[in-house]
Amino acid sequence: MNATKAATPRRRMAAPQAIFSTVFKARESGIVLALILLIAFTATRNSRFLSAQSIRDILLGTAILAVLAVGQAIVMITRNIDLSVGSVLGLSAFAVGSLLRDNQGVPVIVALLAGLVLGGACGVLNGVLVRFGQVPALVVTLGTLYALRGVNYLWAGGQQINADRLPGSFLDFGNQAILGVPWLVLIGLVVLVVATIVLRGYRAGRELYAMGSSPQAAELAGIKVSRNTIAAFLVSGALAGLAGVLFAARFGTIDAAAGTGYELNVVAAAVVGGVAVFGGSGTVWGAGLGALLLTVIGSCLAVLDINQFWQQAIVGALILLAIGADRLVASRVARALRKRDSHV
Amino acid sequence: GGTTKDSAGANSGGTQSTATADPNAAAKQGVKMAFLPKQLNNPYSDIEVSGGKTALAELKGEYKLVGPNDASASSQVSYINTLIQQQQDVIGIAANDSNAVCPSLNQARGAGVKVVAFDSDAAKDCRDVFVNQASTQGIGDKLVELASKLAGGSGEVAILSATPNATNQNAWIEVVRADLAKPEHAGLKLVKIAYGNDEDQKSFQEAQGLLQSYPNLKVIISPTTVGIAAAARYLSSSSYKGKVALTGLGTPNQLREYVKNGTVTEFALWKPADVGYLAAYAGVALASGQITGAQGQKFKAGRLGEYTIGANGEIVLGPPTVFDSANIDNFTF
Amino acid sequence: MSEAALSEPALTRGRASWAQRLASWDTAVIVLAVLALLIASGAVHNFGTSRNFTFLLLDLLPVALVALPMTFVIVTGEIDLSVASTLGLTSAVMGLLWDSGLSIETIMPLCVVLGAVLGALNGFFVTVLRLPSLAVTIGTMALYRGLALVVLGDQAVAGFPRSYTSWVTGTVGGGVVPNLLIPLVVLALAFGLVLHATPVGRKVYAVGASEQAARFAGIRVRQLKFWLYVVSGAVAGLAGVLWTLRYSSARADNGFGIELAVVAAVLLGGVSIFGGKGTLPGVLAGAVLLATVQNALRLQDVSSEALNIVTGALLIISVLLPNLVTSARAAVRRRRAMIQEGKG
Amino acid sequence: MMRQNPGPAPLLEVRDVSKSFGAVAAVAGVSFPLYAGEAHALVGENGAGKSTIVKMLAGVHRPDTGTLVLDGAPVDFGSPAEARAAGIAVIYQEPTLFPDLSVAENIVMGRHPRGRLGMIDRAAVRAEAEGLFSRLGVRIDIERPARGLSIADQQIVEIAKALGADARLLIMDEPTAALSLVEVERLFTVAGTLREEGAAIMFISHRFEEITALCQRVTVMRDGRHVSTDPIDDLTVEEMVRRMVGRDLDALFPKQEVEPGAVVLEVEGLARQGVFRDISFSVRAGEIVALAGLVGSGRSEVVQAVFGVDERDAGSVRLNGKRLRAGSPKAAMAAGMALVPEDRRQQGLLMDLSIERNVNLPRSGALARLGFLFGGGERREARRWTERLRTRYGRLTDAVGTLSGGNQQKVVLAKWLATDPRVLIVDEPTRGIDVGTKAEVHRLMSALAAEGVAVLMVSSELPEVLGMADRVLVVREGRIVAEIPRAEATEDSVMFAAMGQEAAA
Ligand SMILES: Nc1ncnc2c1ncn2[C@@H]1O[C@H](COP(=O)(O)OP(=O)(O)OP(=O)(O)O)[C@@H](O)[C@H]1O
Ligand SMILES: Nc1ncnc2c1ncn2[C@@H]1O[C@H](COP(=O)(O)OP(=O)(O)OP(=O)(O)O)[C@@H](O)[C@H]1O
Ligand SMILES: [Mg+2]
Ligand SMILES: [Mg+2]
Repeated sequence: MNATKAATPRRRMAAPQAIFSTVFKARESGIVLALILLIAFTATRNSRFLSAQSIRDILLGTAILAVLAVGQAIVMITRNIDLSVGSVLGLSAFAVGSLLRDNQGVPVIVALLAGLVLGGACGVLNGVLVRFGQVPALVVTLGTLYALRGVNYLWAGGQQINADRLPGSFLDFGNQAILGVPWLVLIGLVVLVVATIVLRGYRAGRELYAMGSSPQAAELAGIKVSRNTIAAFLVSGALAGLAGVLFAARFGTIDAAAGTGYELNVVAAAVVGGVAVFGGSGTVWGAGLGALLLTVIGSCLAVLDINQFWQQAIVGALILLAIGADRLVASRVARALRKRDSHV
Repeated sequence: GGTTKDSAGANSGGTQSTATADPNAAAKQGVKMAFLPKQLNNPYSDIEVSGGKTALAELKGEYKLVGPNDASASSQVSYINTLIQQQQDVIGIAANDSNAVCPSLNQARGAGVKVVAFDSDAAKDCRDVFVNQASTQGIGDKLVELASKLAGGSGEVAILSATPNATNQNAWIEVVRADLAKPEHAGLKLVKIAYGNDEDQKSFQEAQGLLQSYPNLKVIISPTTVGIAAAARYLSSSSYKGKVALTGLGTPNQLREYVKNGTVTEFALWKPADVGYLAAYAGVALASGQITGAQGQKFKAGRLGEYTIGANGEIVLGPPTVFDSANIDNFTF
Repeated sequence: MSEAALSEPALTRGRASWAQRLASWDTAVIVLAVLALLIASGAVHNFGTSRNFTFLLLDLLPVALVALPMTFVIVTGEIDLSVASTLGLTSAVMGLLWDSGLSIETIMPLCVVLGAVLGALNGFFVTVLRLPSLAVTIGTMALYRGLALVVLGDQAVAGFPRSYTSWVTGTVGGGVVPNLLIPLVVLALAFGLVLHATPVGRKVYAVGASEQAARFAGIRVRQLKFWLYVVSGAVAGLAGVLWTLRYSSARADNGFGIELAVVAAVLLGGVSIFGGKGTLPGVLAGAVLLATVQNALRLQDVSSEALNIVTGALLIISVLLPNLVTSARAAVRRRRAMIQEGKG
Repeated sequence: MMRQNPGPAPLLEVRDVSKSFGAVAAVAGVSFPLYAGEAHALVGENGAGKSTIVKMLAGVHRPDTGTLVLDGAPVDFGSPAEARAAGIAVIYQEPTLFPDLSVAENIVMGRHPRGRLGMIDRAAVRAEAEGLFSRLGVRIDIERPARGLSIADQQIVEIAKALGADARLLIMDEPTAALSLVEVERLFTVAGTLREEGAAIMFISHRFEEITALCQRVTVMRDGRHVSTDPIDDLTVEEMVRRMVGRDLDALFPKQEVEPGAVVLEVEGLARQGVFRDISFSVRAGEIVALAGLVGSGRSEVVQAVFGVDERDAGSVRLNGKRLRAGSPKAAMAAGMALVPEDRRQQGLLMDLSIERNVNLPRSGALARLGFLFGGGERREARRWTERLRTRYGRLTDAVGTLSGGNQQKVVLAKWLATDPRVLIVDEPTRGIDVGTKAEVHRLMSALAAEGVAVLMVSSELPEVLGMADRVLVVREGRIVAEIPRAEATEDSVMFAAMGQEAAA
């Protein structure tokens, strides 16, 4: 009887799904806007910026960062973080590099798999330490950041694998395109799409969000937190390994320092892309966009012939600008929501 | 305090260059010399110090290699301190910052350790001698000469350097600037100096940037081995190959492929190994009291022959070698 | 108390029996640090000398100094990755001002103020615009480092007054104790008292434990955080001044990358990255432990790559260990209970 | 019917289980059966060990000793997942939602209905959530994220979650603490049907009328030990209470008559976009004023705005005639106002910090000597207040999170009473508190009133409202719709106002 009445007050908070979907559109729209403005501005200053060559260069650059950012996003969604990606990338790049140098015959696909496996192993190590050692992810991955880099130095020492030592097929893979789409970009897109589908459409994906949103509740809900955590780190590691192979293919020169300091770009890409640092929300698309934005910023500065010394400062300012805009959009939508609540 | 138990040279008060040298003193054996390059695992400096190793083997000295993985002055200082504690006889250092390393280097000399700067100098009041791969002027002139040849006397030129703070590169670039200002190079226009921070990837992207921003670019000069290799690789894979020329300082091994495929026609470099080799001989000469670093003093440097210390305790290795498709296969470093 | 399993919080968080105090993270680190010092002095040739002690402290100083306010920031659940760049920018500006002929006595306070201003900018983004501090400070890390390059470009300013540079590297009355130990000790005491024995300290922990609950208890959360960032910046500025004087060289790239070392020390010291837990003595012990191990290993001619590995491993193990101990104790207790039950 | 002679073997049997945390023996040698088709009540004071039993049945804790027997076979749940798989659904005492996920997703988490390619079938998810809510007769926007739901709405989502699992054993740990009559009625109807369908139900509450209304069998616990298990009809409420508390209890609502003094708190035209508007009232010294109303009517927001934790769009708050700065709890506290919030986990306590720290938080400034907090001052204060509220804990350095629900609530009360306020605002002050303590709290409140404190109480428990309040302000849809003096306040008059005219028709 009066139950329905009991509910009446609550009707005012009923927010039609429409609003929320717009929220999610809005989440990324901030970055997209920034991106468009930046490109437009640069293009007007230097038409060559939109030349096929330059676009190709940007996309190739983005592909590697995006692959890393996707992995990072997945880990961050579970309220963890993976700072070791830079070192994993370096390790995998060198491993695959020396593999190919020593046996020229190895097909590209094998190289890719090797990278995935090696990276995955590192990821599992992180995951196990985080989950079963109950060591905060930041500590673990900061540790493996140092340790894996050290391993890489020990192994690689001063040697540098130069392009002339790598099989041509592999280097072609780094630069050539299929149906106009460079291989690297293609791989980046595949990773992005698959990750999106899994995170949005599959139980495993949703459970990751749940874990990040409330670890305790996740345990109580009977979610296999251990399995998922380790899986998340595995994916992040594997993708970092994959990125290592792409790195090797693209740059052709690999030494022990490859990928040093990448972790911060990757985290920045994910965060700029709207992935919540403390878990539970964010999309890999956002992370991908973040990666694109950072890369574009980089090459814009090079193209715009900005004073070398100003470049880094501008990068920082633009990052702040991007997250600022993102937050602005979000809060505006939230306010709209509350108003919406009031007059039903 | 650091006792100097087994550095006899030092006992004769030879720590300051004011002390008198004895050119005929016998070269001491068992001299402990440690090399502290800008950064470990950098292919170039590895070759350099390898020369030092050979030399110390010839001189029956003890060779040691230490160093940070990042090319920063502060981490070099930590290593200098460590070497002081370990009571080395000689430190061979390629300074990341000529001033920042000074206080500790002087502490070392106070403890009777000889200091040989090589490759990149430390402030002259805190080292005994500096082994210079080639006179700054010489390198600058050589770079301009190559560039002007490739540009056919006129056109836009850009420089792809190492880090903005790199002592050497900046010195050379100054010379290049000065030369270009001269009337005979009026046709050449320096449009941009980009910095690849001696990171392969950054250099790669900077090369991209240069080619996009300067349609009429004729020549890229990259006075750093990392930069020239990255630029060569980008050129050879891009549509600019053959249109834009590339020269600078690089090792034959890095560039062999690109010389052969025509991306690069000419580039220069001294023999890095010889830098370390000479530094080692200078170090032992110091430790043995044959020299003190004063101008005009002479000492023998094994297969390189005799060297004379120039102004400010500078020892110049000699003019750089120019490599091209003709001679490149005679060199493997 | 150490980080606890999500599933049964109480097990580790509950009571502080003696055995468990030992198992507690920060105590463990303090013990480890002392052991490390003793072992090194005994086993490592040339470690025990007074001069080496000075070297050790000089290397330790910047990290320890910056770690003090960083502890506060992290305890409130935020983070400040921009400290190293703040240090760099202050150093650069110091050089500029020195070139412009100002007296060192006016420059030094100015630099500290500059640091505070840079910190305030972080605070503004985090507390007023409510952006995630990780993202913000990644941004300002790039921004400040960039500005440092803008200010000083490729030069390095040297020639600071001998009286100061030699004081910074000197020791009290030519003895063992470096002059720089004095400011460090004073600040450490001050920060320690504030964090552990004043209302402000209580508030800091409260904010870290639950921002909302803190608000309900009348704590001005955002104001508190803002000022913490200001202090963090100011101390980083001071560190910049000391750094410049120690190396008697002002450069744009001074202190590059020490933010990781600082964060490592803080986490190693037992501060929870999620806020609300950790002690200052633990943090200092963490810094000492790292510095000692590195100094000792260098004296042992352990290559810098191996140093990386050790640092990383140390970071993980020192956190892993207490956790293992606690869970082991829990298991024992359970078994004991059963046995008793069996009897009774 | 079936409860006279339940199924031959119990569906699940708790056999002599014990569980201790450090020195605290939370549960010691407890045994009782749970029969299919029967609702079983578990009663006991705060800290008696009820939730601990629940957590063992749910696989959160492993019993130190003893066994759980399911369908005659002993089971050992290593994780909540295993308990779930065995058909046990739990409504925990404290809501455990995923703030970032939509309400619908919260409900199906861990068992999403799946369509082709094993992908989640969104339509099915929505349908399930809608279905459950209509069964419970509530309307919560299922696409809305769980963050920001009022504690009551959270509790409802929890219930829907558990019902959705259609379990053989449904465990409810104080599900009604946050709810008001209407929801409770609905919940009981649904629970009743489940029981008829043969599910076993375990129900925990501190409200006896609910227990007698829903359950057929009751187990009494005291200090972690099992006292008795009987059919509900063999036991009077008085007897139950005596067994719980171990002594007789006096009147539950011992309201002292106080002559109200001058007006202390004056609220005028308070409004907040979308939540409440033109709220005006005043509270005199020595007076207890209740804000009554349906759940979600906006009472908590009102008091939160008065205290200043929420911003307000319009209106003024005066304390002793002095206007309080908007949005500043600090100012309110300085003026002598205290707010015991409704959500102790999120708003009231720092779960990971010690009891001592929590109790002293609002006053750390006052406790400091020369700005420092040395010596046992904090310890002494904390002990004084926790003892005064008969809080059950191991030691003051324990994390508050380890206390039982009720004892946590006592710590929140202690924390604010310690500030000795001139205006005390309490939001659901006795939620989850056992009879004994409830009486204690009520005695405290009226004692405070007698000392001249102005008390403003938000409560969803009608008996409490009627028993304690000098005046009842009824809130509906964010507006004060009626002011009823003590004399005229009755269940009907208050409910009538809270529901609005339609209820009459
Ligand atoms: N995780 C834990 N760590 C330490 N002690 C605990 C823990 N959980 C419960 N306790 C203690 O066990 C005892 C029983 O707690 P429990 O939550 O079962 O009581 P309860 O009957 O549910 O009380 P309430 O009616 O207030 O919910 C309490 O003294 C509590 O402090
Ligand atoms: N933080 C919040 N964000 C959005 N809506 C909220 C928030 N808190 C509460 N609400 C909604 O506002 C309305 C008022 O909530 P409130 O808690 O004040 O109700 P109440 O009258 O206090 O009932 P109870 O206190 O018993 O839950 C409810 O519909 C609730 O769902
Ligand atoms: Mg309970
Ligand atoms: Mg409420």
